[in-house]
Formats: sequence, structure tokens, C-alpha cells
Amino acid sequence: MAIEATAGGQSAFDQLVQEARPKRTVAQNLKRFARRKPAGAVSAVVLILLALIALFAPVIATHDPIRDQVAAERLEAPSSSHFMGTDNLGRDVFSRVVYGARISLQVGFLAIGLGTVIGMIIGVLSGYLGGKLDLVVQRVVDVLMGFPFIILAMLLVVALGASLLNVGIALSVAIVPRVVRLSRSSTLSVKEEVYVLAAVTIGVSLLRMVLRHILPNTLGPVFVLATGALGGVIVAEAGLAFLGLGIPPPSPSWGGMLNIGARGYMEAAPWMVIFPGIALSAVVFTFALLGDALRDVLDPRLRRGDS
Amino acid sequence: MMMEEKSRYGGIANFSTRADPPLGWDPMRSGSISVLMPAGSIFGMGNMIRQCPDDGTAVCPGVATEWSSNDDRTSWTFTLRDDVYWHDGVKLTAADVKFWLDMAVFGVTVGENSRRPVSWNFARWVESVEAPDDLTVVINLKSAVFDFDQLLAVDNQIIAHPRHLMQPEIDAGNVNVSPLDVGLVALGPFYLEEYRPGSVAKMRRFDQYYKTDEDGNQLPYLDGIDFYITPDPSGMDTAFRTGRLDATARGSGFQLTPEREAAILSTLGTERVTILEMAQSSFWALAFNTLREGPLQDVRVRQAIHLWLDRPELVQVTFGGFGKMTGMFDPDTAWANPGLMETPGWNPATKDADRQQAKALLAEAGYPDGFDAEFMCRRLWGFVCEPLVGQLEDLGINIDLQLVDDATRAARTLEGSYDMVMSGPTLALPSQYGSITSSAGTSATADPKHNDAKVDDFFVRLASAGSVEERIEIAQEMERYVAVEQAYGAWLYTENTHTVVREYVKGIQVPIDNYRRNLDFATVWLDK
Amino acid sequence: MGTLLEVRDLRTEFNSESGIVKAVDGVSYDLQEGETLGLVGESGCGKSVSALSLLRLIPNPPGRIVGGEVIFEGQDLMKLTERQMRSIRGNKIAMIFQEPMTSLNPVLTIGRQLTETVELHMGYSPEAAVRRSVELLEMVGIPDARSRLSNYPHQFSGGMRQRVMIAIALSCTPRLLLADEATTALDVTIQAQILELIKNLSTELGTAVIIITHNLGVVARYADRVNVMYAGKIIERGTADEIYETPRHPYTRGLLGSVPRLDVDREDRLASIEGMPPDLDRLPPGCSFVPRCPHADDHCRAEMPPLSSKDGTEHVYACWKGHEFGPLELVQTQA
Amino acid sequence: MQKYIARRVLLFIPTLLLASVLIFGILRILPGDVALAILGQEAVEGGGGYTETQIRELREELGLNDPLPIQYAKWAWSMVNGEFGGESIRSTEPLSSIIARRLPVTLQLTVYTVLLSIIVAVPLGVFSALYQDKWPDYVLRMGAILGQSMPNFWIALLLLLFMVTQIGWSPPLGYSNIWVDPFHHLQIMIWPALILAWRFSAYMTRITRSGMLEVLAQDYVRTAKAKGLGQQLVVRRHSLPNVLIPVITLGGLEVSTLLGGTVILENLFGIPGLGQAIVEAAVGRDFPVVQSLAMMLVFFMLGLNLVVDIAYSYVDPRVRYS
Repeated sequence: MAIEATAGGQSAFDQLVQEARPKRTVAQNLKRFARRKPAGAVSAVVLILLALIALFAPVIATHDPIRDQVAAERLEAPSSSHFMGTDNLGRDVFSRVVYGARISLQVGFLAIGLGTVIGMIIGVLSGYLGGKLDLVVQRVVDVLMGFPFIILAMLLVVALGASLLNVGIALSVAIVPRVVRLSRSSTLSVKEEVYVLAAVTIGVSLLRMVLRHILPNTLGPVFVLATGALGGVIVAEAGLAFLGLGIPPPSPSWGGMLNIGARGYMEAAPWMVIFPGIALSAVVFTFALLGDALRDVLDPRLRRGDS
Repeated sequence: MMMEEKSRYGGIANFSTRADPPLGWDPMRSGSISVLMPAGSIFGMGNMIRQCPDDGTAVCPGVATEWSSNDDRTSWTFTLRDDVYWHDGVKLTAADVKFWLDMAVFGVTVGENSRRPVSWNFARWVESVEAPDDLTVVINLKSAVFDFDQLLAVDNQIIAHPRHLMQPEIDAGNVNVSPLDVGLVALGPFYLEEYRPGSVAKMRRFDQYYKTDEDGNQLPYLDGIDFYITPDPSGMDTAFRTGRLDATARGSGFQLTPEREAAILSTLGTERVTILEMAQSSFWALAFNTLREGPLQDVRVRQAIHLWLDRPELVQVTFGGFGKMTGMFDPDTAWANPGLMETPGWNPATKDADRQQAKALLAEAGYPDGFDAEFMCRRLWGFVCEPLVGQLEDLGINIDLQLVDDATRAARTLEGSYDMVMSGPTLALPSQYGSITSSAGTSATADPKHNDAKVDDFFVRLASAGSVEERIEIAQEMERYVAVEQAYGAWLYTENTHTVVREYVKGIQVPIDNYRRNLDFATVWLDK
Repeated sequence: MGTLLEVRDLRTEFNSESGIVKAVDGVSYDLQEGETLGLVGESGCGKSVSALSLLRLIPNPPGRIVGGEVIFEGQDLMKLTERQMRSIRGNKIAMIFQEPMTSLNPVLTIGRQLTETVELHMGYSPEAAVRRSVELLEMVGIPDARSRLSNYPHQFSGGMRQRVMIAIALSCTPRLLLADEATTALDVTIQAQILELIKNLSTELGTAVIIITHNLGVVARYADRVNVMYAGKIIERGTADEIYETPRHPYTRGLLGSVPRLDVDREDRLASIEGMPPDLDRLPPGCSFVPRCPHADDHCRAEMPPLSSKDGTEHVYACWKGHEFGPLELVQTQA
Repeated sequence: MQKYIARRVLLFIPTLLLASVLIFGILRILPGDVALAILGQEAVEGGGGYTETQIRELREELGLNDPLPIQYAKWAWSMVNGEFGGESIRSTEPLSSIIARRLPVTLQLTVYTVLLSIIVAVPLGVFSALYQDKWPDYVLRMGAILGQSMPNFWIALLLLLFMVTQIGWSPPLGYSNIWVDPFHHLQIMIWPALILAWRFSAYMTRITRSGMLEVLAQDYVRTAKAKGLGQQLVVRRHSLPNVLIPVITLGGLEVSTLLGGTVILENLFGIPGLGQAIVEAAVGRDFPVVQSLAMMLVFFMLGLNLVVDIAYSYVDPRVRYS
């Protein structure tokens, strides 16, 4: 019996492949993940909390992070009116840390989103088309992987000028080569799968097959890569800020609050520098935890074979 | 003359500098503290004459003993000492000084590569230089300058270019030869023993140094100075607090804030630390661009900003109180406009009234609820610009703060692509006429943008003023016109430099007016 | 010939997401010295797990040996310390595995993987170990053994590698050799050679062998006695002839029925056993073959039949109706 | 095997060329003009102004007016003939001496970090693999992830603060290479190396752990156990060689992010390495320095990857005798 593409565009062949795989609802998957990787589950919850804080920053923050500059209340210790004290310009540190969550997530997701999309497109194309393009792309990836990305990011920020968008673009460079390599190898492996070749021989277009089967293969590892890298990007923004090239003041990025100027106050007003540092490290730690847990679950190689 | 009961001689001081001296340590190419701080001990300060250590406005002898001008002050004659030697033992002659003056004033051209003349102030007046004999130098001027000696005596105009070593290089075509290229051989109290870029420059005592102290003892007292390169302020503070350094570096970003000073005192205690307070003698101003379409073309808007800004609060917030409000000149010197600090804009007592008037002026000019403005600021000065943003936003001006690096800043200054720019610290009168034109006049490189010929006219009159009193009078008239009447900028404050030395470091001549002076450290000794 | 090995009520479990899997659910059998015993059943019936349990090689987690005794040369292996157990593995009891391609360490030479066993257990000096290794390779039929010692596994074919595995296993003349699907991955011609090799060497060295396979032909030809396993239990045991002539348990009958026979004409369809092997973590009460057994009744569903025989012979089976079945008709038409 | 190496080496040259074009390109899109940057910097600090003519002359002097391809050709040629791209505009120091002075510093710091990381990471990786999902595994992973979460300059600051306030000691100043004054050198270098090693060993532990888990599940490990080998021998003789091969290649790749880390710590500890120089040069638009130092870093990194690739194929018999 010939397998034709049914009206809905999904060939009977695909349905067969779909049905063979045991169906698990999303809830079951989450429960399974939580039981097997408690640390991962906790970090996922913390990150959702963080996203909420970032979203409702105006509500949570007690002051305007930029405009509320009261010279008289300069460098005050944490108190009931200022939970985390005030900085050298008399601004409320707690509000700045809360808004900082928003900015760090923005720069993180901007860089990772951009990097993943660009990386996937280039990776799939170079994997799918192969030939000269693939060779050049591979060499560029080698160079980018070989290049200390903080210097590349720095050069881009110096070139484009320091703004949240530009810092995001510069930091997306960190993940592009890795995503290209990942999606390219997935494309290549999908292209060689027997069932793909079989499907092609009976008329299904290779591109549709590659796209239909590339995503599930790549999304897993890319998602793991992205979660881990998100933390890395936020730390990198702090690195750039240390060099004076991070998201420019007065916007309260956590990295910015740790830069050269602020560090002079480490002893006189430790709260001004310690709290953003803790916030930043905690978020990056949580992202890394989630990435680590996902890697153990999603990375097929790591699943211990039951003998 | 009996020696002090305790000999001042001996010991090596561990000082700090914030970076490797750029541009081959060449004072002709950079007057930055990064050059002068370590180089001062090798080059010595000034040239034939220099600013007096304790009074910047007075002139003291350098390698010359006497100097005088002819009647109409168009030709100046200097008599050199005959006991001055380069560090490699070669004697200093008038020909060396002529070589140095010619290079600075006229530059050097060999074949098609040429060296730029130096933008030092005295250079613009020099017609020609002669060295009739080994110990006499005559400088002929294009026109009369009654205080030419004051112009020549500026501390960072340093003879650091040995003719016997540089001439061969220049003849061979290397016109941009720098002191570093020829091993930093110079005339100062110390010679360079070892320079490891990025880590340390070791200077050792030059026994044939020509200067002595008031009691006739041969200078310098120290056996040597090690200048450690500490590129990070926190790293420097740490080293000072654990006794690795005897002094902290000067320069923006490195001079102490109250908090860092308190941290140092908390570790070492006040009895083991001496705080040196020096003025930066340079003035921060918020310069406006009146050539660009927009609210700032209206003088009422500019005056409103001038009245609104609370200078004392800015000093408190930006420098933690280490500074004072000023106009275009240091209020504690003879140049200050009498009573200016009590006038609206500066006077803290009338601040509330001034702010009401500022709001009124804005409304009158047609901007009752403010306007948008692009505020360009050098990245390194982010900490200075942020507080300003806060105050301007309270006035209702929506500020787009743009932190840029030096290249972009220089480019946009030429194009005038900003509404406001943070200007300073630029040296004001009296020593640097050049910078005045660039800081307030209509030249392309000036920060405040306007085409008001009247301002340029002030500078012409200043340059040809007959006496110091006349010059002060013209300067004050200009200040009232530029800073108040037209408010081409809002002159704000000056930061005074706080650095610290260990209690046993004695004999540092603290330059009250400009921290880039008295860096030869010849009189420094260690009391331990 | 005394009893070499006695396995009594061996239980091994694995905990998986969906609950406890009773891979080996009370297995008992004995093995005489020099005897060749067959352990046969579908994949997933627990035969490999029972072999690994003998050597206590069950990875923990997820697996655990929860009960039973394994008396080997008078000692209960389950009571030994890990150190004592190690002196038995590879020395007294040796094992070869299914995948020759991956059972040898790719980055160590064949020589190294041979000498390390004799050095460990027999205290051979390196030179003596090398001489012994050459002997072993020649014994298993590998040409110019000496030069091949410095080769790496990837330079050998599948069959050759299985020969090396056998050489390694027999290097300390073990009392018992466990062959876990040893020839399954090889093509047929090589399979026969390897099995002949194992048979000859085991008789020559007096080594008892347990052949673990799903291939009934192999068991018929080489095993003295046969244990048929299903869902973690032994459901029938007897000599090869008894099992093949009059299989008592419906599962065994089903197995034999699904094997194509040369002496039968080929038009008829092969009989197959309905359904899939049961989930070991949700076994029904009573006989676990009930869901697939055409003769099942309430009694089978209620109670698990013990391993016994109506007429007291050695040919025992775990089925209430076992005695009712006669010899297997050669031609069985499916209703 | 020779074919494999030859192909890798042949690929090395075009990659290097591509890298040089990439670096040269990025620097050309920097807004603002180098001449202006230098004059601007001088004006601000020295107090002197500058004129239009001076800008044009400086631009001419720096050869900024030649067409781009010529500038690139000149630079590429000078990189090869030992001049390493001319001299720094800001310090007029020839690049050959800058590189000769600064590259060894960064190399030493990188070597210390990698060595420290491997000494720590391999045993920990093996240990946490053997105790997968038991408490030692968790503790080690938490410690590792913590190391990767905190910005390394922040850790450095806390460390320096602790030293000053609690111990009253800080690393000495005036860096000198190890062959000049080893004790002085190590007192400075140990701290940034430890901080960098914390993050790098965290990564190395993770890949050793996942490599180990994969190897422990292999058939030949089961064979080894069946031969009666103890855990110690199974790990050391049978598992480790198979784990180290991928760990070294992945480790080689990650050295580039390690180099990034040095950039930030060099300033804080007064270490005159490549990172410090690149940062200063980038901000000050000293593009010859940025170009040449960035090129050296990429050359060093690609070279390291090539060496690791070749070593990998040599160590892995499956490739050596293919």
C-alpha cells in the first residue's frame, strides 16, 4: 500500500512514526522531571518567580530606580524605608536590584534568542546545503569558537556603542557558533537517518523532512545550551560593565551596579555592591542548575542504559 | 652647616601610577598625569624656568640662573647654569635648549615625514631662538608679551629631549623619536634603572643632579623611587593598605573618594597616613550647543538650567564633598569674580527662589513641561554625569544620557551632534590661554557651541593685556558675559584631589593649585 | 561428577519509574561439573540478568539482588565480600558477552587485555603472562598469535574478537563459563565455529558451561539439560531430548511450534504465540503465561503452578495441565 | 592517519586568514577616528586643544587614508614578517616587543589555570560519576556551578577585601616572569589562577563526569568487571583513557572562554598580559594593537585546537591505525 501525503499535510508515514512513540502528557513529563531532578525543578520555580519580579518590577519596587535621587539620603544602611539601603547618589538599591532583574533578563533573552535563531538558520542551511557554504561556515565557526568571546563582544560594543540592544547583540555572539555547530550536526544526522531516506524515496521533500525532524532533535540540546548560556550572558554583561562597556548608567543593570565606580564603596556601603552581586550570582546559579538538570534528562548519551 | 640629627638620605619609596606612560613618555605629545607622574622624577619639572613649587603663579629657576627681557619685551635672554648634566654624563649646553625649543615651536621635517609642533602656549609667540654661546639662550618673540616668562615656566613644558641622542635619530628619518626611544636620558634628580612595562618603572638617584636644598645639601634625598603600575583603583588601595605602597596615584578615577579614604584610614589609622589635598585647578561645566535647532538656542532656557542646578549637592553626591563649586576660575584665587558665588545659580541660600525663577523662565520660553535633550558624556566620567541627569530630570528635561569613548566624543564635538556635553576638566586661566579658546570660544573643538564673536574678542584682549591686573579684569568681564548673561554653559565645580602617603613619607611639595605639578620628588625623604 | 553449582530461589529486582521490575523471580537450578546447561527464553525473560546475578555484576542503582543462594563449590557467593567475589570473577567463573564489537576496550591492545587476567589471578610475571597469552590465542585458533598481541580490537573481525573473548575467559581455566548470547551477533557460519570451539575447550578443560540464548537450535545441539525461562521464572526443565519431544508447558510448545523445521513442508503458516511478553512490574496473580495461553482456566489464573512433574521424572514443568499434552505433532494447524 | 593530519593543517591556514579578515573588518566599522581619539585624549588630559590640520596630519601619518585593501595587505604582510603589525599608536612601542612581553604572561596564567583545573577536575569528575545522583555528586556539582555563577572579578574583589581586612596581606606588585623571580611571580599569579581555575575546573568536572558516565555504561567496562578487576583498576586502566580523549578536546575548545576571563582579572592583579592590553587598546582606538593582539590570541587558540586534534588522533588507536 502506497503511503500518500494525506490532506492535512502530515503523511500517513509521519502518523505511523508519531504513534509508535508512547504518548506522555506534558504534566506527566514535568512530574517525571521534578521527581528525577529535584534541583532542576526548584530552579525552574525560582526562575518563574524571577520572571514575575521582572514583570511586576514597578509594583514591587518602592522607589523610582533612576529619578529618586535624594542627596540627603546618600549611602544609608538598609532600613525599613530602604530595604537594601541607598547608593552613592541616594537612590534606593532595592528598587534598582528589582529593575535590574528586568534588564538582566531582557539582555539575557535578547542575546540568547537572537543567537539561537541566527545560529539555527545558519546551522540548518549549512548542514542542508553542504558544499562550499558549509566549509566557509565551518571555518567561521572555528574562528568564533577559538576567539575569547568577551573580547569579541567588547569590540562589538565599542563599535556599535553601549546600549541594551547593542550589548544584547554583542553577547549573542557567545552562543551563535555553538548553536550553528549543534543544529548543523543535527541536520546532517537527520539527513542520513534511514527513515528520512526512505521517506524521500517515496516523494516526501527532503527539506520538509529535515525541518520536521530536525527541530525535535535539535530543540532538546539547544534548549539545554540556551538555559546554561543565559546565565553566562548575564555574567558576561557584568564583565563588560566592569570594563565600563556594559549597559550604560543610569539604567540599573546588575553588572553596572558592580562596575569600577561602585566598587570604591565596598567598605563604606557594602550593601550597595553586595546585594546586586548576590542577585546576579543567584540568578546565574539557578540558570546553571536548570541547564545542568535538563542536560542530564534531555541528553540521550547520559541516560544510564538499564542492563 | 650641621647635618640634621637624622639623615634624610637613603631608602627607596614605593609609589604608584595608574598606567604605562603613553606616547613614549613624551611630554611634548601628552601632558597626562600618566606621563608626568613617573616621568617627573627623571625629567625634573619645567625647563630653563618653572612654576615655583609653593606658588604656581610665580616663576622659579630651572636649569637657568637668570633671565630678562629687552625693553619692549620682544626678546628674552636666559643664562644657563654650567653644572647641569644629562644622565649619561653629557653636559647641558645652550645648543641643547635651542634644539628643544626649535623642535617644540617649529616641529621637525626630514624628507617627507615631519613632526608636529607642540600645542604649548608659549610656542605661538616665538619668532626665533638663538644660542650665542654655551650658556646663553635668546628667544625672540613675534610681538610683545609682558609675562612671557610666566607662559614659558609652565611645569609640564619639560626639556626631556637630549640633542646628542635624538639628532642622529632625526637625521636617520625617525622624526617622532620619543624620550623612551633614547632610554629616557634626561636632567632630573633620578635616572631610569629599569622599566618593565605593565609592572614597574625603577628610578635611582642621579648623583650629579645640580639642585641642592636650602641648606645646600645635594638633592635628591631618596636612593630611588619604584613606580608600580596599578591599573585598577581597588588593586591600588589594597596594596597601599597592606604596606606594599607608600603613596597612591593621582589622576581621575584614582584620587580618593571619601569612602575609599575612610576604608584606608580604617585599616592603617590616622597616625600612619598623611592625606594630601590638591586642587585639580580645572573646572567642570555643562556646555550647551546653541547651533543646533532646539530649546537651548533660547538664552532663557540656558539661564533656567544655570539657576536650577544645585552645585553644592552635586559636589556632595559626585565627589562625596571632595570639591567646591566654582565659576570659570578658582574662587579662592585672585582671578575669582568678587561675589559671583553669592549670585543666583551658585548661592545655596537663594536656591529655592532661583528654582522658581528657573521654572518661570522655562514656561516663558514656551517649555512649561520641559523638553528632550541629548546629553553626551565621556564614558570615564559616567559617575559625574549621572547626578546631573537626576537634577535636570527634576527640572522636567527628559535626558538621553549617551556615554561615549574618546574617539566618538572628539568626532561628535567637531560635528556638534549633541544638545549638552559634560565639559572639563579643562584648565582655565591664567596659564593656558590655548585651552580657554577651546573651552569657551567659537573654535570647532570647543564644547559650548555658539558663534558669538564677542567671546572670541575677549581672548584677543586677554592675550595682549598689559598687566596681570588688566588681564584679571578682562577675564572677570568675560565670565559674567559667558557664564551668566549668555549662559553658554553652566559652570559647576572643581574636584580637589585627595591622595594619601604613609606617615614616614616627608618632603612632598603639595601643589595646591594643580596636581600635575611638583612631580620631581627631589625633596622627598623617608623618616623611618 | 559432583554438583558444581546450586542456585536456590534467586531473586533480582530493578526499580524503574513505573515500579519494581522482578527480572529474576525465584530461579532455582543446579549444574554438574563439566555439564553444559542451556538457559533459553525470549529477550527480557531475565536469563541474562540471572547470569549477571551469579557474578554479582548487577549495576546498583537501578538493580539489586534481593534473595536466594548461589552455592558454588560449597560456598554461597551471595555471602562473600566484594574482595572474595573478585577473586572468583574471571578466575573460577568466567563470562563472555553478546557484542564482540564493544566488549573489548578499544584503546588497550589485545595482549594487555589478556595478560592482565592471568597476572591478576595467577600471579604470572609479565613475560610468563605474554607466553600464556600466545598459547591462549593459538588455542582459540588465531593465526600468528605473537604478532597479533600488539594489535588493537578494531583490527580484528567480529568472529576473531569473540575468539579473543573466549581466550580471555578461559585464561585461568575457570570451573564455569557463562556464555551470554555469545554467538547471537555473529553470522551463522562463524556461530557454528565459535560454539564448536566452546564445546571442545570446555570438555578439554573440564569447564561447565551455561549457554544463555533465545536460539532453540543452539540449545538443542549443545546443551545436556535445558531450562526454559519466562517472565523471570523457570517454567520447564529437562534433558534436550525430553523438551524437544514432549514439551509440557504451553509456552515451550509455542516456542518449538514457531521454529521452521527442515523435515516439514513449507506451505503451512508458522504458529506464533499471541500477544507481547508481560510487563515485569505488573505481573498478574497465578501463572504469568495466562494472557497468552489458549488452555488457561480459572485455576491457572488463581494460583501459580509449581515446577513439578506428574510422573516424578527429572522433566519438570510449571503448568497444571502439563501432563495432558502429548508429543508435539509435527504439523500443527492453527484453528 | 597522515591524511587526517594533513587535512587539518591545510585547513588551519584559510581559517587563520579568515580570522584576520574578520578582525580587520570589525575594527574598521568602529565609529570615530583614531586620530581624533588620540588628539581628543591628549586634549582632555594635557589641557592643550588641537586643530583640524593636526587631525589630518596625524591621519596621514598613521596611513589611515590609504584604501582599505592596501591597509589590510600592509598589516597582513607585517604580521608575517616579524613586525607583527607595526607599532602601538599610543605607546609607540613596536608590537613585536609588546607581544614578546605580554604573550608569555597570558600563557603562563592560562597554563596554571588549565593544570590546576585538570588536577582538580579529573578526579572530581570521576568521583561524582561513580556516585551519580548521590550526595557527593550533588555537593560537587553545586560547588562547580557556584564557581560559574559568580563574576570572577567579583570573587577577586571579595578575596582582596578579605585579604586586606582579615589578613593584612596582599599580593606583591611589579609582575615578573617565573624564570626571573619564581617566588614573587607565584605570589601574584596563584590568585587569578585559582579564581579562573574554579570556573574552568567546574566545566572540566562536568565533561569528565558525563564522559565517565558514558564509558561506565560501555560493554568493555562490564567485561573488565567480569574479569575480576577492582573498581580502582577498572577506572584507571580501562575507563580513564577512554574519558580523557574527549575531555582534552572539549577542554581545548573551552580555553578560549578561559582567555576571556583573564582579560578582566589581569587589571585587578596588575598582570601585564594580552587581555589588559587589548582592553586598553580597544577603548583608546589603538587599532594596530587590538588587531595584532587579537590575531595572536586567535592564532594561539587555533594552534592549540590543531595540536589537540592531532594529539587526539595519535592517542586514539582507532584513528592512528585506521
